[in-house]
Amino acid sequence: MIENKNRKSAWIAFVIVLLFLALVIVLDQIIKPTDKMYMLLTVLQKGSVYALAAVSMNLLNGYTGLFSLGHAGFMLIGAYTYAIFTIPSTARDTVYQYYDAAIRISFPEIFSGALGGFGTVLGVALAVILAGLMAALLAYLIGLPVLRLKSDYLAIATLGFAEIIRAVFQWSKLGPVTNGSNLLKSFARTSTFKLNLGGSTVSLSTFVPVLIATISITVIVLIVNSTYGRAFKAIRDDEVAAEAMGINLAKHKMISFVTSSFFAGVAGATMAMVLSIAQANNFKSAMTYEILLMVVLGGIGSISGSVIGAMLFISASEWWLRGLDSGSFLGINAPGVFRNGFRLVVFSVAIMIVVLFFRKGIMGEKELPDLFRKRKKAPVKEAAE
Amino acid sequence: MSEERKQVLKVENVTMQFGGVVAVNDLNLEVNEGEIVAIIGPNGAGKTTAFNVITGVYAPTNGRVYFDGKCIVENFPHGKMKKLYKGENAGAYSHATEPTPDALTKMGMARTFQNIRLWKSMTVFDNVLIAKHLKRTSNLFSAAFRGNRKEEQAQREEVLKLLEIVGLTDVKDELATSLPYGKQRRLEIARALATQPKLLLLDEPAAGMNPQETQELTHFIGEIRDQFGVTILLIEHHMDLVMDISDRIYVLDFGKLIAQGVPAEIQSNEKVIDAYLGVVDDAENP
Amino acid sequence: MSLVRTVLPYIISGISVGGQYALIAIGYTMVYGILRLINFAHGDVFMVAGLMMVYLTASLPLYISIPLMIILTVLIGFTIERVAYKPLRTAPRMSVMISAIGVSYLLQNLALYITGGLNKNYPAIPWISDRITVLGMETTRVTVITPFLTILLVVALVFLINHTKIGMAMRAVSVDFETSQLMGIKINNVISATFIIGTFLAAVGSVLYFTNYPGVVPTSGAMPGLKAFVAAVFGGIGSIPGAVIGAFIIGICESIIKGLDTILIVNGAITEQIGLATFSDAFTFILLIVILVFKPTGLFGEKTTDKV
Amino acid sequence: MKKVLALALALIMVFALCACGSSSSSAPAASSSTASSSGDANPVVKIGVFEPQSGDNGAGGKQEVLGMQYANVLTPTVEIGGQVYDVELVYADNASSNDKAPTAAQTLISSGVSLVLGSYGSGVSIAAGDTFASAGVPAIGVTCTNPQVTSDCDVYFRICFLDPFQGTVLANFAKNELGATKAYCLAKQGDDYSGGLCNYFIEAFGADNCVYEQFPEGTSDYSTYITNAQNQECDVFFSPVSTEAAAQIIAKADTQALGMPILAGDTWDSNVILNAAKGTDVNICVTTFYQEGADAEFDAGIKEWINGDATALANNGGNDELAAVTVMGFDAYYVALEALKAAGSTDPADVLAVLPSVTYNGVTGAIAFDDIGDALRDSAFVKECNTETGVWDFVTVATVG
Repeated sequence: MIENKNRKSAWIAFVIVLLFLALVIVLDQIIKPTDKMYMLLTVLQKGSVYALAAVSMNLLNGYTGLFSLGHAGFMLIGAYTYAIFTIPSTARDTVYQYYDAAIRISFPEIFSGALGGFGTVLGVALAVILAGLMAALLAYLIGLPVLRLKSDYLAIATLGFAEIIRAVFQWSKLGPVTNGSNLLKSFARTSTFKLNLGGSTVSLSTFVPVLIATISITVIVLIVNSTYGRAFKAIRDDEVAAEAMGINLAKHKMISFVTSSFFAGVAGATMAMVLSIAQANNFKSAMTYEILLMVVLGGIGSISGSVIGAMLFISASEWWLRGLDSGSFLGINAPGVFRNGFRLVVFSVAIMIVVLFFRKGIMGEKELPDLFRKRKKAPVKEAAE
Repeated sequence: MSEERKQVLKVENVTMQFGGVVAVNDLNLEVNEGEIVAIIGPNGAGKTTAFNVITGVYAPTNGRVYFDGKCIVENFPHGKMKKLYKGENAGAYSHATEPTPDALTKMGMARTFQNIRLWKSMTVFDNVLIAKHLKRTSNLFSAAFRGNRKEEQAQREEVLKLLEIVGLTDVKDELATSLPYGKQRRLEIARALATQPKLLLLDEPAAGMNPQETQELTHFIGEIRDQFGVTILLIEHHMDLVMDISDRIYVLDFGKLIAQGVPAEIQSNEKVIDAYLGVVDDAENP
Repeated sequence: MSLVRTVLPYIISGISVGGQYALIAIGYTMVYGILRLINFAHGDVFMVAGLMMVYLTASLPLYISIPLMIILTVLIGFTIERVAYKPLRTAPRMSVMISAIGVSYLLQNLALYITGGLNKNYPAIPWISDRITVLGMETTRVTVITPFLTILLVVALVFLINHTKIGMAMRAVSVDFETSQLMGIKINNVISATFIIGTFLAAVGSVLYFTNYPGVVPTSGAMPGLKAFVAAVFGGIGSIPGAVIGAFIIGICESIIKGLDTILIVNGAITEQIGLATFSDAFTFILLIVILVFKPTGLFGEKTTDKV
Repeated sequence: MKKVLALALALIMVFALCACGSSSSSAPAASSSTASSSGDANPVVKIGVFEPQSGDNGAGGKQEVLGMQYANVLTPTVEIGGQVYDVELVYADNASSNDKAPTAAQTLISSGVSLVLGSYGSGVSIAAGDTFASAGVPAIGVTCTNPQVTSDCDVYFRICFLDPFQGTVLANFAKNELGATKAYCLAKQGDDYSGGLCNYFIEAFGADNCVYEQFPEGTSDYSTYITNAQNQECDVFFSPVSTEAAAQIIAKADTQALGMPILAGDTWDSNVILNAAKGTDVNICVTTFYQEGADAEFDAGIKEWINGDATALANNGGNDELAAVTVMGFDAYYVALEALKAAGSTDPADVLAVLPSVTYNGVTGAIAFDDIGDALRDSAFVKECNTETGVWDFVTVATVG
């Protein structure tokens, strides 16, 4: 009976997600870059990148209780892997203007040669998956020494690894691969994602990142609700008890770390395609902190919370609160106060209030569907015990 | 008790030393299949340390532990300990196999904790279900994409059955920590049983319970042995409980074994009365 | 050119920056010793100290603005503890660390707002920013003063901890938080005192650091802060001499790595630049990971065991 | 109660910090300002200003904006297709950061600009090129000198010279005028401006005679780089980095007695450098677009305007010494107006169509575009910093034969 109920709600969720994706496609067509409302699409694009990043961080920090601050490093690897393997051969020499490019493989080109438009899609998809795999591989190598460390030591060690990764990617001796510290561009990016359907072009620039995020988050939800997800939560709640109940700590921490990093890599790749550039310098620890604050805002241990947190964070900082930076906000005109940077001040004060007084964030440990479900537990019953 | 019963656990010459403190000194004990064996002793006698060595939390300074006929840990003093320890193998050689608690649980050894360690954010049902995790055959992918639907379903049913037996069915959707103390203890035992152990180790199961609750628990432990056919090793302060249900008792004092035997023998043992029973009140109300 | 002559400038500059890291690192190690909290905001308090100095000297003479800056910095440190950490004393450690990250984010954004995101030039403090010649090298006086001043302050601090009542209370709290509370030690006062000492040293450190490197931007504090924390871990968290030694080692190594290409070329080991300077920041973290993996308690740290 | 107390404390903290800051630089330019003084409702044409207002290049960006603002004050309207339009400058801060640039560009596009001016710093222009291109909004680079800005982007034009040209000019100057045989080149990691310029300098100077190093973002310690240059016995120190870093490099060069001239590109033509170098014994030479005094009338006008506007004065670093980028910003504004006039419409597509053929005779010389959208410029001014008076001395006009 419980199973049936779950299956029913899973179907409802599935339909809602499909409708949402359809809506995104429609919005993609009707809103043009020169429209004011295009900010909505920008927010959706960036928001889905950060939502995925936040959810993948939540898998590690919220569900497994491993406080890792290395997210930006894994996103960097994802972004670079994706970018390097999708730069078209014609653009490669312009991009690597100071180096002689060593990797000259472009997935979309290889597959589009044989399969046409579908091949491009396949190439991009493969590059995204490869991005995740590279991040996961590195996470495995990093995990071997650092996952033995306890809470804050783990945090600082992963933070350190992210910084080391950044330095390695900026090293001029690796220039032929990474283009040194210079930016990578001209690779397959959202603005080039278009479908030709009988003469009319269908823009997919928002749909693609949203789709990648949706699929990835769905997989994370499935993992969290599986027996592995429960094991992660057991480790978070009480490591000693978890170990005593036969859960191999090293193995499960590693699984969680590698999985989380895989999706961080995918998020990095998606970020590259949304921003249309990739540069190591942008993946600083500040990015990790921002993602962490999104997770906290949404509620540590809630997937839908992380999504809401990320979307809220991005729309507030990119869109709604822009006025705080530029003179007038909600009709109040005070250029002396509302000047560059005020938005971020308001924002960080708001976050501190959440951190201090609403420690559970927006969702706590609940998920969105829980809000529609009636609480079964009646107070009477508790009193009876 | 018949002699040819299979030996489940054997502790051989185990010493556990922390710096200069010898917490367990040359302990020998054995537990046979189907028995309920108790370790008693005043506070600080080294009971919990012995437990932790058996369950793989600590590697012993010296000695061997056999479980189910297999040697699970073996160690001889090395490094600094060579000088401190004056046992027969001192300085001879060192060799450590250090099984982790989770590996031992997979081999069939499950435990409860003195200070209850339930997973706080989870329901009663989930607490027990997670203990089934080690029995899974699925990997991350098959589990995520529900390739293990049958196994999962079977495990859920087993958990429901188990909850039925321990009498927690009506509270299965409550948060584990919202239960009253006695039920939390039961839940911990249920969780340990869910791993389908051969040997169940209970660390002071009656700690903090009133006489009536203790009475119920005594009953419960007996029931468990009969229903699950599990061997039980327990540490306890409550004399009533120990004397009622134990087949054999080991008495520790200052890390040393001072007596062993059936309850009647222990009750009349002079050494035990001197070292332990005389201060039983202090031990019970620390 | 002899090896010594080539390497010496880097070592001197490293000792100087090491001393500045040491003053920050003490704040980290003391707070961690007592609260088990990585105070991520500490580096940013250091930056704010620098920024306040910039604004205070704009309208006040130095002999007023330096003490005033130190007092205000200490006040900020104290306030941060009371507002952002005290309410979370019973919360999980992760929450407190998140709060620290939040404070760091807030301070950086406030600085961004106030400065408009522009670089602020640190005022030149007469005498210590004068140019002098040491061992045939041109440098500023602050470079030479820093290590001595650092050691002086550390000796004073160690004296304070070992010979005063508050120092004794600090040591007690760092050994066992709960028991000290039961013994009647006023935990909150001890923690406040820790923060006050930590931020005081960071404020002094900021004067030396920014006199040496006179550009203050909102992110100025982040890297020195992280490095100082690594220094504290390296030396064994909770140990003040450890933190100081760790800081000097990190400062010197970092400086040498920046010049390593040149040192190697001048001495004929390599013929062209290989860009090792890229790893000057990363090296600190490599050091951190090596120490965490092989000796998690640091050089002088005490071993702690988890109770089951 | 506790929460109220905590909140109050938080507020006090904020105020304490704000109070410290209130004496600071006044607000940067507001996000949008209509220069129209007349009350009648002319239709408005929007020109996007895509410049850094914060971050490493914030100071330079602000100076570049000054030129546009001054031009906007002088010529607040434009006649497009027979209709007089008020020109409104719409600002977006790209924060000198490549990852913030595309979003900043998008905000400009969404606010309906007809074309965009900027940016100071090449990286942000390269990063945002794609965003402009996909929206079909033309952009005119003012001082972004990296070749990639226009080479890959159909909608990007620029009115300044390019790094290959500037790098060669500087290398020739170092070799011929300064007699240098070994050069130390310092760039910022991941910065397309300094990295690109160093690259072309090295190409022209000869790679074997150059020591090339890059410092990471957030570097505060430049003394080691000075030591490196000294230890490797270089004759010239080439560091075309941001003015923020420049000020510190100059300070260190002074205290460590660098002993070789410092050479840099157009970004260093700024009063930030003059202030830093004044009273030191550091020898600094730069190449630039404009020599102060070339147009006396213009100089007097803009100085009067800067001195009369507190915000402008603060943005210019507190004095009225003109930066070349300000003058370039001024010219860029008029090029934009020419383009609008020629297009006869405010539609970005129409502006884009006519831009290649737009020409303008500006303060910095004649401006016309070649087929990839770059300015046809073949000369640069070389100036030397007079450390006693704190002004630039004209050295020569350099061209590449």
